Amino acid sequence: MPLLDVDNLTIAYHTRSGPVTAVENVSFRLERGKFLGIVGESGCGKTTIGMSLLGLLPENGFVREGRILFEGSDLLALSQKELQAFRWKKISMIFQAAMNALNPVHRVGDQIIEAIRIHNPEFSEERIQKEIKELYDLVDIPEQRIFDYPHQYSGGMKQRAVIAMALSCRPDLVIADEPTTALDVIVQDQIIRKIKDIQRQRGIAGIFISHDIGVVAEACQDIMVMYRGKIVEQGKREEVFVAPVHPYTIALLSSHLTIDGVFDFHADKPEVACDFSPDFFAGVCGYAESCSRAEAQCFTAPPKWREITPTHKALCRLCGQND
Amino acid sequence: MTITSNRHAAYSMENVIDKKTRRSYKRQRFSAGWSLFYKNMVGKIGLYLLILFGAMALASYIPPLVDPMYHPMTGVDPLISYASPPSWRHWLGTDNIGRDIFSQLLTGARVAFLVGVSAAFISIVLGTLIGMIAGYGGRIADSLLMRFADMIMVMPSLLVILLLSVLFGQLSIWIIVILIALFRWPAVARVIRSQTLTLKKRPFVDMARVAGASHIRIIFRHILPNVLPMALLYMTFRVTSAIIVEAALAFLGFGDPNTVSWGMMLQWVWKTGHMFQAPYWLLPPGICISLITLSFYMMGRAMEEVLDPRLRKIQKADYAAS
Amino acid sequence: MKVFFLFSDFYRKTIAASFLLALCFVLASCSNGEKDGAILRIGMIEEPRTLNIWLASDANSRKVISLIYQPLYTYDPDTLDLAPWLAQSMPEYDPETISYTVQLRPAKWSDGTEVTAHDVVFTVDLIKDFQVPRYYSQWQFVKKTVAIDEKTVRFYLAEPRAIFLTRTLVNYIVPKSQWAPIAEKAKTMANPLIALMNARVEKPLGSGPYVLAQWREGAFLHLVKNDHFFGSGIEISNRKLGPHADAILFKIYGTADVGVLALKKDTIDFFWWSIQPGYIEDLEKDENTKVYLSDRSALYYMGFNVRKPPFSDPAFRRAANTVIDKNFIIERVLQGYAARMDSIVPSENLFWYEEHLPRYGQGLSRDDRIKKAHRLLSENGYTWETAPVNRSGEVVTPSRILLPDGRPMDDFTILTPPADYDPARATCGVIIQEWLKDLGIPASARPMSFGALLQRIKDRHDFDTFILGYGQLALDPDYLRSFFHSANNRPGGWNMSGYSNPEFDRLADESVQAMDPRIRQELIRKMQQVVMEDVPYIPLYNPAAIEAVGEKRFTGWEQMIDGIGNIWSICRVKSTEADM
Amino acid sequence: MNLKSLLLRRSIEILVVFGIIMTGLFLLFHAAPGDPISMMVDLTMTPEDVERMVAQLGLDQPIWIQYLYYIKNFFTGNFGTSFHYGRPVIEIISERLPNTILLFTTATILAAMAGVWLGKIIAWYKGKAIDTWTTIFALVCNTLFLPWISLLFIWFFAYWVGWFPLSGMMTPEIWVNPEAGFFAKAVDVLHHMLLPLLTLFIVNTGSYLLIMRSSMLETIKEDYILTARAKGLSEKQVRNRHAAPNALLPVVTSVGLSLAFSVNGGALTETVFSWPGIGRELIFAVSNSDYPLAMASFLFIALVVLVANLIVDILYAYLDPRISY
Repeated sequence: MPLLDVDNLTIAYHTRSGPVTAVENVSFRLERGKFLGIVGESGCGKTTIGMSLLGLLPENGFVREGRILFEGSDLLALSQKELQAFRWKKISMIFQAAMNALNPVHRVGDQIIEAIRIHNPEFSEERIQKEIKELYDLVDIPEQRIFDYPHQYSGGMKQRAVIAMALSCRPDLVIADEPTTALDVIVQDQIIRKIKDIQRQRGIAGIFISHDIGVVAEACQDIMVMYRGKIVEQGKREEVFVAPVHPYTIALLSSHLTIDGVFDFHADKPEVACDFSPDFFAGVCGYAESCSRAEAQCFTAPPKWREITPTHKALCRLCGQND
Repeated sequence: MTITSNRHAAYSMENVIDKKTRRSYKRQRFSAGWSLFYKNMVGKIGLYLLILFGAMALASYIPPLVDPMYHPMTGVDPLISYASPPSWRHWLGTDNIGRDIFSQLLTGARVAFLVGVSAAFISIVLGTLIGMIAGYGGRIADSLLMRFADMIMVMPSLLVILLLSVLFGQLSIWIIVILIALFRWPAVARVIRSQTLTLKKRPFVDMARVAGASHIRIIFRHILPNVLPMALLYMTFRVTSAIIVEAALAFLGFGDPNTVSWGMMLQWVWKTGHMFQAPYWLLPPGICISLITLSFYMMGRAMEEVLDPRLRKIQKADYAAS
Repeated sequence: MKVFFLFSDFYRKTIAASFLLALCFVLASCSNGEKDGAILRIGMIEEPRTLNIWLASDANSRKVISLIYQPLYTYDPDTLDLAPWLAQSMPEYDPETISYTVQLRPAKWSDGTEVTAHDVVFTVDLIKDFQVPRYYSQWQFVKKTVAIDEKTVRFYLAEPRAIFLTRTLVNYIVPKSQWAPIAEKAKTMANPLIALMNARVEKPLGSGPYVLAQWREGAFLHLVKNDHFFGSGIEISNRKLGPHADAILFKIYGTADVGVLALKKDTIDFFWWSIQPGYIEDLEKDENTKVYLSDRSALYYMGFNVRKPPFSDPAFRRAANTVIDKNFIIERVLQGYAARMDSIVPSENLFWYEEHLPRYGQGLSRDDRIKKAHRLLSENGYTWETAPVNRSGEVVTPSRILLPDGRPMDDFTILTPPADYDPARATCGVIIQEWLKDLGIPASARPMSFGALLQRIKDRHDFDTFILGYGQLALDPDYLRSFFHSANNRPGGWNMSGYSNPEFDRLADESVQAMDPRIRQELIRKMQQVVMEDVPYIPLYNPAAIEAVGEKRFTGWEQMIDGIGNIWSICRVKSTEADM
Repeated sequence: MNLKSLLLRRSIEILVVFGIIMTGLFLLFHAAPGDPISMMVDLTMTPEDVERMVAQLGLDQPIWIQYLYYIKNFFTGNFGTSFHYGRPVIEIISERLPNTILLFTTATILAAMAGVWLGKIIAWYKGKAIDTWTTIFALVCNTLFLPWISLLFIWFFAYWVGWFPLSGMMTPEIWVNPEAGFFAKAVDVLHHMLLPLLTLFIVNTGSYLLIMRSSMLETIKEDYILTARAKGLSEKQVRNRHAAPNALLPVVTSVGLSLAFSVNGGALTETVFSWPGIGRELIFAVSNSDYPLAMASFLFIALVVLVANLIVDILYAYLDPRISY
């Protein structure tokens, strides 16, 4: 049984001009101890997915259809109370802007202790102290800074504190939503290494949400590329990065500089299969307007899933001209 | 997209977009704002109340034309020389010397509008100017003006005006209006200043400066139109406080004796000993003062929600994390 | 964690606690219901300014002081003649030495010491030494005061004065034992008078029915019965005196409304304040309260600054008098609880009042009054572009009046006390302004705080017209002389109008010396004719004193001129419970 | 910035502002029509008295020397003698000021606490009927014309229902009773205070509620609220521990700014309820042209507002660690 099984998830928002779909027919699975990366430009719905996993959609958002199974139980069926007990204990989150993720009027340590205490009411005071020291140790923040206020921390420290907070209840899954966006490159690198270390040490699973393909590439085994609420390509890291199929992925990759240089996915490009899955999507391809390779059919007929390998698929009806 | 940021965009592209589109855009923006305003229950109640008071103010010209005895100040019923309860002849009764309370009430609406709107207008003009100068002018002007504003803000305006009236004698209604305005601008200035500070950093201001526009031109042509909605919003709040201060002054007996304002009416009912005997005389002016301030306040709050993009985001709230 | 604290428990506890406290008070209030039947509770609108008799000039201070200090003579409630009070009998006059001899009653100060002739001498000398305002003018013609023996005092006058009996002898006598040290100390100060007037007298020593026990500033005064009061049990002017209540509580209410509510709620027995006519109906409906309407000796009038044109023109003033509808003011502004005045002397003061006076606009309709005033003005050279009365004899809205020299009249003000001080006078100002506008006279009413008003009118003579009043006009009309004698036309003098008429001056001077009441009556009546012909003051009305009492606990109020709040009432009201 | 230096800076600022207010009052006094002497002079004074007083007050000196006299008199507590009471002004002020502080601070604190508490809860129901109606109710409370509603309250609660005394601060019967102990007297004063307190409370709570509600609505959009929710905190915990303390900060600021306005209301309430406070004394002094008393009352009211502002600043610093740490 996979740790997380998202099936055909569709999320929409109420707006003044009617409901607007933000995430459409998204399905994926995540095994224990694995890291999944979701890549896409801002507004593509990747954060919405993260939020839906915690049951924290904004007040005007709602799940239209689909299921979210965590260890086999349906998250969407949980009551408010069950959901509260579930959050952080099972799935925790590292938020986008660590600057704002910490409450400015409370001491950082207190904010972390708060989470531990809620989910482990049986813990003694010493036990909690021990836990928090361990956590700070893990994220390399000196112990004497535990009970400082957030404004006394540097940006990187705040981010590490947020990570410590996310790990405080030993969750099975950590969602990291743009954990490094606001930081400078050096600190970014440190943070990502830290995350990788911790993953290795604690063996937790993770979902890594970023618009920065380089960051994702570094941390994750599986990659999902999203465009306008839909997954356009998903597969193993090597598959997606080495042999991208969807024109959007290609565009994304070719525009990105890694620390080692431009992604070099043309080098040893494997044969790409052209098997279309039978299920069709309603509506035409959202990328067609911007796609450099769009053909007439792209503007009239809906796109199709193409299975390149059992683990690698893309939502595009173009075939055989992906170079 | 929010209305405010659209607005900045619209003005920054001043020369790019032709006038026609701009006008239609403005109209669209207005109607969007209007529908939002109208959906707001608070705003709607406020608007209806305000229309009611506006109608009262306009109607105040009618009674003296019907019969001179309905003149709010000088007209008395030849047959009634005491406070009388409502009747067909006097819908809300008469005061102790036989004047018609209903026509006084209508005139009170006129005075309230006059006092409220003119005092608010003056304080808005002052506040906007000072706020823009402080925000645009830079550090010295800014800190001087804002310290000054803070100082005025801690002054209890009603008591200061009372003190002035003891020093200078009875104040006329216009002096009262001006004094109220002089004590009510700082809050406006603060808001306008902070708006100006953000506007100053926007590219269109830089563009205008590069293009050689003078400071005055930048302030009036580029900054003013953008802070105007906020100033208008604050005007509604200023109206309420002006009306309250005038009413309180009149109630305490320091109002202009030649004006029939609601505060004046309360003062009459109080000082002539009819307070607890003539509810038909005591209740209407008090209710009117409370309601007119309420209506302006409600309008202001509704406008605030229309204008403030951050508040607007929260629309339908089915809370409890759906 | 401090903020957590602020937000959780603390809140709930505070709110719960305040709620409990509130409940506690409500319960407490119920148990406070029991009342001591022997305390007379009197409501006052304002606190006394001071209990220093020399500083006290306001009505509230004088109310309290009148219960503590006592005069030699007071007015009989029925006849308003002098009645011996601290004095044993009427004074004996010796025309040769121009002296009066007064015999004192056996009376004691509240500390048990005897009231002696030396106290009287001390009082008079103190007033004369310090030239105490308000009192000095009444004693300055007393040349010498001598204590013949412990209980006999003789006053030597410099010249015969009519007011000695009617005004001078009703002044209070203060104890030498308490005031002599204060006076001695004051004399050493830079300004003895100010020192005297600002001296604090914590426990004034008096000879009246009550003495001060406690004054809680801003809240109440507590007076207890003076066991040494000379009047207890004796009969003066056919009235047996008490006092019967053990103590008096003066409660301060701030506004008349609340005072009246307190009366209706039976938290006070008497509201010592002339209330507005608006309350009468309601109080009469209540079976526990009773309203007393009493005549007053008062004068409310409009005055002109006759130093200035066009107010210097008698014709102008007569026209103004003509156009003012006094009946309207009385009927509407005062709800009928006032008497019309056509002279400076109230018509109730039968002995001195002159009946044959010009009546100006009395009995005329509005149009007729305007026509009459218009005629008066036209005859004296005033013109209009549009006259108030057109060719066909109809009354129309006039243009601004042109003075005899052809210039349009400047705007001018009618100064009145502010509405919170006296709504009737403030309203009169506005109404009169409108009537004057019917003649094209550009008046505007301007309320002004009382002190500033008096200062402008009395001290600086910087005014056009004003409306003022004397709430307690002495019964003796000597005030005519103060108001209109040209010698008093000086800054601070009582001739505020600046009226000057040699004939009047002559009559006034004669009247001072006239010891024969008949002759004096003749002179006073002539003075009224002269004044009312020139109308420097337009007398408007003499309001009634409207007072209310709660009948539940105390009865036996003594009604006399100026109402029931007088020493006789205080000495005679009886607790209803004591009767049972 | 640490708390100490902030306090020091604000104190200096307040001193400067107070100095400016004093100077302004002095100038006003001199700009008023009529010479200042005639304003200070009691009607009972003789010309010689006036001369002596002129010398004593230094009114015959050049204006800047007069100003120095004025400052000196202020700091030596010499405000002259009240025309009306014939007593030193400072005596009257020292009697009245504690009463005002008692009523005003109690009302402000209670109203702020209740308003904040209600606003906090109501914000959580944004958009629901309860929110709309509470908001409208708060708006109505907030805009009620204070003297008018006070009078209605007196009539209803004190007269008709009879729960409270009509006005004033003490029941004389209790205070003159030698058996009444301290507790009875304290209860009596509090009992008198209740109705004015209730009036001020109702009117002020509305505005605090509205400010808190808006502030909460702003705050719950912050990221740390999302964090708190994600941590598995219950809605109540999120609201009370995370949203409210932050939302409170702007409320504290606006309480400080609105103090002056509530002082107006306080003076009106004192007047209608005959509460022997300094605001009523000022209005009273103005009615009676008692210039020395009016000026001194005003200065003290201004001082109270300024000190209250300082306290608000301290409270703000205490609540916001960004300032105090």
